[in-house]
Amino acid sequence: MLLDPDGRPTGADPAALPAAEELLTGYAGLVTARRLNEQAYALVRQGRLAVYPSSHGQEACQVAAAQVLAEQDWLFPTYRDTAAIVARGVDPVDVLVLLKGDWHSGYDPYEHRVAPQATPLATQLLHAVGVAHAARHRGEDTVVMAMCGDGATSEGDFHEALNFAAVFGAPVVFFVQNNEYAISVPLARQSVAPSLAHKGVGYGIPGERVDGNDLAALLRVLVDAVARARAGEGPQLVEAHTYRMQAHTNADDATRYREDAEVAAWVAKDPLVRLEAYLRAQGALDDAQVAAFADAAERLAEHTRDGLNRDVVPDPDDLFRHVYSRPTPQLAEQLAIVHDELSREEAQ
Amino acid sequence: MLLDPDGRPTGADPAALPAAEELLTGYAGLVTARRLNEQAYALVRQGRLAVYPSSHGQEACQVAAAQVLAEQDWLFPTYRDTAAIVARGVDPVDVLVLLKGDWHSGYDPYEHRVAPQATPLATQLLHAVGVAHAARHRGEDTVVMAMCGDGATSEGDFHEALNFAAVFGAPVVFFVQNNEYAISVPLARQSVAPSLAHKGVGYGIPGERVDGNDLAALLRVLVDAVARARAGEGPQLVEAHTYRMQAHTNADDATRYREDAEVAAWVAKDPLVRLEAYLRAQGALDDAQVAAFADAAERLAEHTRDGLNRDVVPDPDDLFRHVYSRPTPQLAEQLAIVHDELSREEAQ
Amino acid sequence: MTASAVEHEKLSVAQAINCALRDAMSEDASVLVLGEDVGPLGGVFRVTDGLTAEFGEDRCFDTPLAESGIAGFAVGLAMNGMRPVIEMQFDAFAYPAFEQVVSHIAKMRNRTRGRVQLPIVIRIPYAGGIGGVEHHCDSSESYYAHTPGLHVLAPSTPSDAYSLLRDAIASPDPVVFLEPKKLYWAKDEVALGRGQEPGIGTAVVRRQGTDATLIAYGPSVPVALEAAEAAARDGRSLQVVDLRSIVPFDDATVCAAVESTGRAVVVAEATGFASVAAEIAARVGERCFHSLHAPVRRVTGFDIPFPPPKLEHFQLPSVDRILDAVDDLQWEDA
Amino acid sequence: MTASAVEHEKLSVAQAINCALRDAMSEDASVLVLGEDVGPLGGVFRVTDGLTAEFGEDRCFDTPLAESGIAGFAVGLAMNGMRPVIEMQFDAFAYPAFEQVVSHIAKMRNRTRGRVQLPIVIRIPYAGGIGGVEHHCDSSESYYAHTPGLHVLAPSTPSDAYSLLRDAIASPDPVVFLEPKKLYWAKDEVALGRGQEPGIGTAVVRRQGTDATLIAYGPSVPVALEAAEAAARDGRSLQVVDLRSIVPFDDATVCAAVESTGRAVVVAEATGFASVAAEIAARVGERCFHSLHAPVRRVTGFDIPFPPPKLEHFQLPSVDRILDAVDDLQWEDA
Ligand SMILES: Cc1ncc(C[n+]2csc(CCOP(=O)(O)OP(=O)(O)O)c2C)c(N)n1
Ligand SMILES: Cc1ncc(C[n+]2csc(CCOP(=O)(O)OP(=O)(O)O)c2C)c(N)n1
Ligand SMILES: [Mg+2]
Ligand SMILES: [Mg+2]
Repeated sequence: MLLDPDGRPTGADPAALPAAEELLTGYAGLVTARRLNEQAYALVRQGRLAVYPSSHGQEACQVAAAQVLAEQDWLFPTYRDTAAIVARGVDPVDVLVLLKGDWHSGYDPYEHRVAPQATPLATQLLHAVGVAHAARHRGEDTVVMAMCGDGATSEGDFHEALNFAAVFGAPVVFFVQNNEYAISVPLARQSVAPSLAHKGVGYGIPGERVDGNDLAALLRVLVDAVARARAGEGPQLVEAHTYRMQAHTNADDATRYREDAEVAAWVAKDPLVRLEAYLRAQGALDDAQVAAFADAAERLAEHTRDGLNRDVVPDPDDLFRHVYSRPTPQLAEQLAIVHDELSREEAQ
Repeated sequence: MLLDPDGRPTGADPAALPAAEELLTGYAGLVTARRLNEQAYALVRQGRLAVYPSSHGQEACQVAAAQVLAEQDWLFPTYRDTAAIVARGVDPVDVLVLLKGDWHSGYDPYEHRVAPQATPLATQLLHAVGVAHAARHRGEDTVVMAMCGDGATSEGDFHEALNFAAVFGAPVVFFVQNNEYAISVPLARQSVAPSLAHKGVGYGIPGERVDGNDLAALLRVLVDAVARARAGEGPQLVEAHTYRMQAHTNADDATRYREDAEVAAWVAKDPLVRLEAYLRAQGALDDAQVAAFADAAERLAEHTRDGLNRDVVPDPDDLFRHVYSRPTPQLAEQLAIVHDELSREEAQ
Repeated sequence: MTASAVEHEKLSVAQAINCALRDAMSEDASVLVLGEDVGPLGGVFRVTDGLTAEFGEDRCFDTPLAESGIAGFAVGLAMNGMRPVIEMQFDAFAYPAFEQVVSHIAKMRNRTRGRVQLPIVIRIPYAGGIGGVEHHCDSSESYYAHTPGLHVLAPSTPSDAYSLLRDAIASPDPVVFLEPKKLYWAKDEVALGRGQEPGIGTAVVRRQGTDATLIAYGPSVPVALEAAEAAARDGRSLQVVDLRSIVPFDDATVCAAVESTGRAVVVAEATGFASVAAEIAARVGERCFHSLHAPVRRVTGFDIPFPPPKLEHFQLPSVDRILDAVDDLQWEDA
Repeated sequence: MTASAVEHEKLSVAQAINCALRDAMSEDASVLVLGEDVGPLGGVFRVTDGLTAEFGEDRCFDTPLAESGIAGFAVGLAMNGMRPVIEMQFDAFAYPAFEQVVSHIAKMRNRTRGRVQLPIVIRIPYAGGIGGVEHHCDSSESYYAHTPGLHVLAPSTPSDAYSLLRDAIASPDPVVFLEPKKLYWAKDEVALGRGQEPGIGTAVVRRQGTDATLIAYGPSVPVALEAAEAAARDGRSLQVVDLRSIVPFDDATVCAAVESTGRAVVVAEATGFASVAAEIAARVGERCFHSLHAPVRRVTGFDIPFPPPKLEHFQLPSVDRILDAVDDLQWEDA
């Protein structure tokens, strides 16, 4: 922790505190991320999104994950990491296509070097290692940020990904957002290790634990991890300890498995409040700037709202177009059945 | 290491040296195991076994794994652990049914509490955890010895098994025989961790490394691990560092991936020679006893030979008998096809 | 329980499954329920609601998040006297357990000549129709049905959900129990207690009819019934067979039905290629060849990944697609 | 390469595959070969023999022992410009990779609307006939063929092994390439260079015949040809179709063949229920209904786990079983 919950420097390692400029960028990101989470939740209530797994409370992790990357780097996010993807530069309207239900993924992964959001847990970590290895194979200077949750660390693919990365020395930063829950299952059911960062030991990967609600600490730890990976020191593991303030998704009922008091205790650790207090105390942030950031976030929310309120007419041809590079004869036949069906309907 | 390669006590921890009686039992086991490995290899050459993965050089691990178990305990072996299963009391003729090809498994797992030998790597470790958990659920005093190789530690199931065991506090001893190779792939390609024992850390499981060619050290470490598991201290991880003296199986050609010199260096560390030297030096073993043990081993080899030289007439009905507790109508029909086929053949 | 003592209750499929679990757990202390979120939460579909409270943490509990782990752990539990009922949270999230299911659960009895039996039930909420995003709507029955050693069941009514699950838990053999997600909330009368419905391996004729036979299972049964209803309005009499049990397959009932009408359409949500629907079409073609007036038609999911929510209606067999297939059964020959 | 420049060599299937890998690696630096023991050892069947020596550790290399890892790693390699050819050491050892194959490799192009393509070849030594112990002899093609987004190929000759593998590596789409283990040592002339044999999606008639059509692929093709030879001695003329490509399926060739004879037997080693053989029987039944003089018969593996070595001959489709099925094709009606 570099900043305490009230935004006061802990004094632990003053030199480690990122520059105000960096933190200001981060602050803008937090404001955007928070607003986006709220907007998406509202869109679910309005029936414009099928479901939304919010990162409310985890925004510092989301922003830091993107902020520490260079252009040539890759981000591998999960379903919960909408805010990180947006922080990387992807249009939220495109990101939310998945949850709106128009298509499985809405952005071009190559444009901002962001993989499609992964739902099958921990599977994407292996993809991240492959992307990193291919880059190194060609002598490119690419680092891959591979994200997952605390629950996902229990999957076999987590193990295989860390081990492949270690054995091949791949430049991957495994970034675990430990938000204490996997849907309803608390961390104690996932692991009885001293920490999730300890999971690096068995692969020969350095592991570090960081306060996931302290953007300053996150930036410091992740910048260093990315730098080590880039310098050829192999994969890095970072566990950010944070908390999922809302239910798993809007479809979940968190009161079934946790006390309100537990949630309340984390309100006091809010990443946004903490950073704002610090920046204001430093004189790096004033009311006018706060208003400007809020305004920018509001405009993005509006853009998101507008985009998601636009209805896309579903085209069944899309279903057959991308299964293979060229449709098989079977798919061509099946598409004809759909067309036939539609024309029979019209004829009625 | 408690005994050096020449069988002299290293003096590291004299109190840890097992009693001569225990070591004598172990020695008898080693002689049997070595003879059995030789016999099985000969049976492959004679075409009586399809294949044999020998534990030559790893006999101390094999014997120790069985010797430290109580009657109510379970052993979960792999394809390489024939000698351990025999040390547990199973008739080698029954064990080798798998490799002879008469059936997939030839012994009753409940008789000696030995699971069928697992071929899909690391999968059996999860079964071991389940067996241990069920025992504890009923308040039984059972410990499960779950064996695997160095290569198998890379599989996702290894990870999931250790984690399940840790989270549920299951009384399992995970016993990894690190024989430096997974077929042709050297350990350095499996792991760059400081040791395989370090893999316990990420699960909150104590890990220990032991010289896998030193029966005294193995017994000490495994007895303690079993005791801790039995006492409710949860799962334990033991890595035994040993060496696969022969090719992966008779079908393998080890000269393609390792130097003879490397193998030769391990001859000097032979577990049998080492223990014999120590016991003789202690006056716990004399020529007569050595001859008696060799004789017993020879009789078992003869029994094995005789058993495997007996041809079993394959009965196609067996193929349909055990797929379900009652054959489905489909299987009954299909068996009738086989019978019809056979009678058409006979009629010709 | 005698027939007179049978309780009838109006339950949803989800509630019926919950009841079956509760009743099995009450009757047999070796029945354990485990999986992801099945404990205090009661499962993401609330199917295991209240079981932890009633039977304790030892009998119904959450595991670490690892499906191969859950399946492999269940193998050990079953080897050592338990009857585990495991939940795979959604169809596609059972794939990490595939090796454990195919190489161990399905084969253990056979490889040990019946010495080790594995009374494991693998519950899988499956198939589409609920607007789920990718990986939440797969119809994965063909993978399991193709794997010898597994029983594969797919109920279509609350009563079957209850009864078949009781049978599954009581079976000494492993059972893949497919729960059609879109029917979780469908309510109907359920006769509680064992043996109130036909057992594993038995198909039933859900609707009598004389012109053609619709063969369906799980989520497709209500659609087939709806299609039959619509056809009746047009003067065509369609029979509907509900398989209930995919493995073992009830050839007798299916063949008798098809032979009685001479025409058949197989309806299933899964992609068609090398599927259970293919099997049914092939079997009916082999066994009822001389009774058939027209080729057996299949109305299935297309051979594409399950579509996103806004497009799933194109993929799901619809009443219209079924009726069009029926129309194509060469009636001019009749 | 022009036809005149084509080299013809007598090669085994294993050698032909080795040549295909070597030629593809020479022509395209983005082709990587990886898996368990594919490096210095050259694979347990020596299929990758010499590749590490020739192309270096960077191009052909051993991975840690983890199949999901290999498949998932390959996804990343392919996303980032490589063309990975991965080896699953044996059929049943590909199951740990099932989730990666089904939920990612098969779906990536579709979910990203074609933006991310995955030119991955999954090589799987498969099927029985070599006296292998459990888990070494599965015919797993149906699992893959049922999964949209994958191409599934099964060559039966050295020349097809070479040519189809070259096509598979060149394909922008993922391909499951099934190598019949028992044919690894079968030798024949191979025309090297691309495009010397029909491409992906094309079946070929391996033997002309007029009385009935045998439809087979992979390891069953030589058995079908042997059966045709034996039938010829008895005066019956059997046509043999070799699918080569299971997905995409060559309906045109198969239907033309069956229509020309009016009778069909499908031969495949895999267990029959919900299998590729079921698909073929269903398709032929649907499409050639009015040409068929008898029901389509299937000669497949029984619905049992693959037997131990001493009993595998009961499971494998034999010449006798094929001829008996042919005998049963209701010739009295003809
Ligand atoms: C392989 C797999 N199994 C199960 C699921 C269902 N599921 C979705 S999210 C989730 C919990 C994940 O928890 P965690 O990794 O901590 O991430 P968080 O949701 O807390 O961000 C589960 C079980 C899944 N998506 N994939
Ligand atoms: C899941 C799986 N993948 C691949 C194989 C093929 N295989 C059999 S043994 C072996 C090497 C195992 O090495 P290790 O775990 O070190 O055990 P050892 O053979 O050295 O005793 C491999 C790759 C297998 N049996 N199971
Ligand atoms: Mg979490
Ligand atoms: Mg080894």
